[in-house]
Amino acid sequence: MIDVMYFAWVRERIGLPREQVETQAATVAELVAELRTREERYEVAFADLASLRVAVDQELTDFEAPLKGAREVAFFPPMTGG
Amino acid sequence: MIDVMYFAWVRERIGLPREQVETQAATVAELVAELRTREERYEVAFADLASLRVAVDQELTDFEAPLKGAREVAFFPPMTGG
Amino acid sequence: MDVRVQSDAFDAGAELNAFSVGHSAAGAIVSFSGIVRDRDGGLDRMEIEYYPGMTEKALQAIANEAAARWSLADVLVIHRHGALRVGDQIMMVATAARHRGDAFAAAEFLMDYLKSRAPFWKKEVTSGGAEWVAARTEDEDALTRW
Amino acid sequence: MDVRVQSDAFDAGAELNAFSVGHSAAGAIVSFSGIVRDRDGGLDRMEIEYYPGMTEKALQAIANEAAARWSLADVLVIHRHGALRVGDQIMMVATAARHRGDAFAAAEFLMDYLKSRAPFWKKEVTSGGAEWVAARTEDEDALTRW
Repeated sequence: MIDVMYFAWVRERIGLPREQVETQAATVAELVAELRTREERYEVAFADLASLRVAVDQELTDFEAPLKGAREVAFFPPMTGG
Repeated sequence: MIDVMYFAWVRERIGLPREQVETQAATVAELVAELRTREERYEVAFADLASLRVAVDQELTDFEAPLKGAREVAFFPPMTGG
Repeated sequence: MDVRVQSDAFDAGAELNAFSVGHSAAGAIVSFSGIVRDRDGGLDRMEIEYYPGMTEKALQAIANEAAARWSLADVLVIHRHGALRVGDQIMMVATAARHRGDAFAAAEFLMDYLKSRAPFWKKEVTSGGAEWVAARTEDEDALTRW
Repeated sequence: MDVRVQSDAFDAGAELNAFSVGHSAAGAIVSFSGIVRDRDGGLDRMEIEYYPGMTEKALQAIANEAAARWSLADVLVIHRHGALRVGDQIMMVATAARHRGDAFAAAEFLMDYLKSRAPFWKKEVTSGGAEWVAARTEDEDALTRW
């Protein structure tokens, strides 16, 4: 069981800010592949991975990052702070 | 007749902030040469021209600057503002 | 070192003065403040989303990195989230150092990293609709100089 | 554009806020403030001499040059003269721009030129005597980057 969080337009496209996901995915990329098969809104949100960023347990990482032991995965567009 | 002004340690060495000088000097360097012959305090103040800066009519310039038409010449050490 | 993420407004001048007090050993204080910019008169409000937990950690890490790279007496980072109006302060950073070069470089570094590495997302709401602000290539490129 | 040479103290925070108001089209505000630094606890006061007339003109020329080189909405320069104590504000500059890069570069440029080209001379008075602050080679060298 892993907490999956969505921010900004990823959150809007998927329609919720966070959910618990039962998964055996070994990497973020595998988790994304699973989510994309769920419903069209996931397919739309994850259509272009180059426009997405990912954090595992609140650390910025990439889609090849392993999920072993991870409690929280977050997907969001590039940051626009400042 | 030209107003000659001194700032910071140049003022302290010469002992006054400004004076009127009757001169036919064509350049700042000629004026300095005249002043140095006056008294020892001028000789001391103008001993090392590399450590001095000069402004003619409130514009930073160099010792070769002409004095024709100038009303005000100022001598001072390198600036230390900020 | 003081890092704050808040929805409340803040007074940049008062923050600058509070930050400057007690830094008589430092001498050089640089501040950057960001204000919500009008979009040709059409902006109703800006909404800033963040990632509670990660955002604070990311800002602290950026501040720590600045303190490791330059000789700094102190660092201040304040960033707001929530709904902001034109003219509102979005955020500010301030750095105190003995030499102005360190204070300037660290403030620019903080801003560059904060722009592209701190989890904040801006949405601009106009009468015509709402749009997420796109990340700028220049902002990402700015990181390569450090 | 506001350039002031004064013996009176000023409130850097209040100046920053007053400067920021009305720059909602600019968005990015950078400030630098200089504070009298303690010299290992020995500084009694700092005395700043200036050249009335030339100093104001030099600061204005430096501000004009910054406005010509970068896209700025506004520039503020305040520099004090006379006797100052440890912890007193000596001076400040502030720049407002649409892009932070312009605001930062212009503020650094203003500081570099103000350090070495504006007619101010600092004297440090300690219990051991008084000494004119020597110009630093680094400050002169800093000008070559512009």
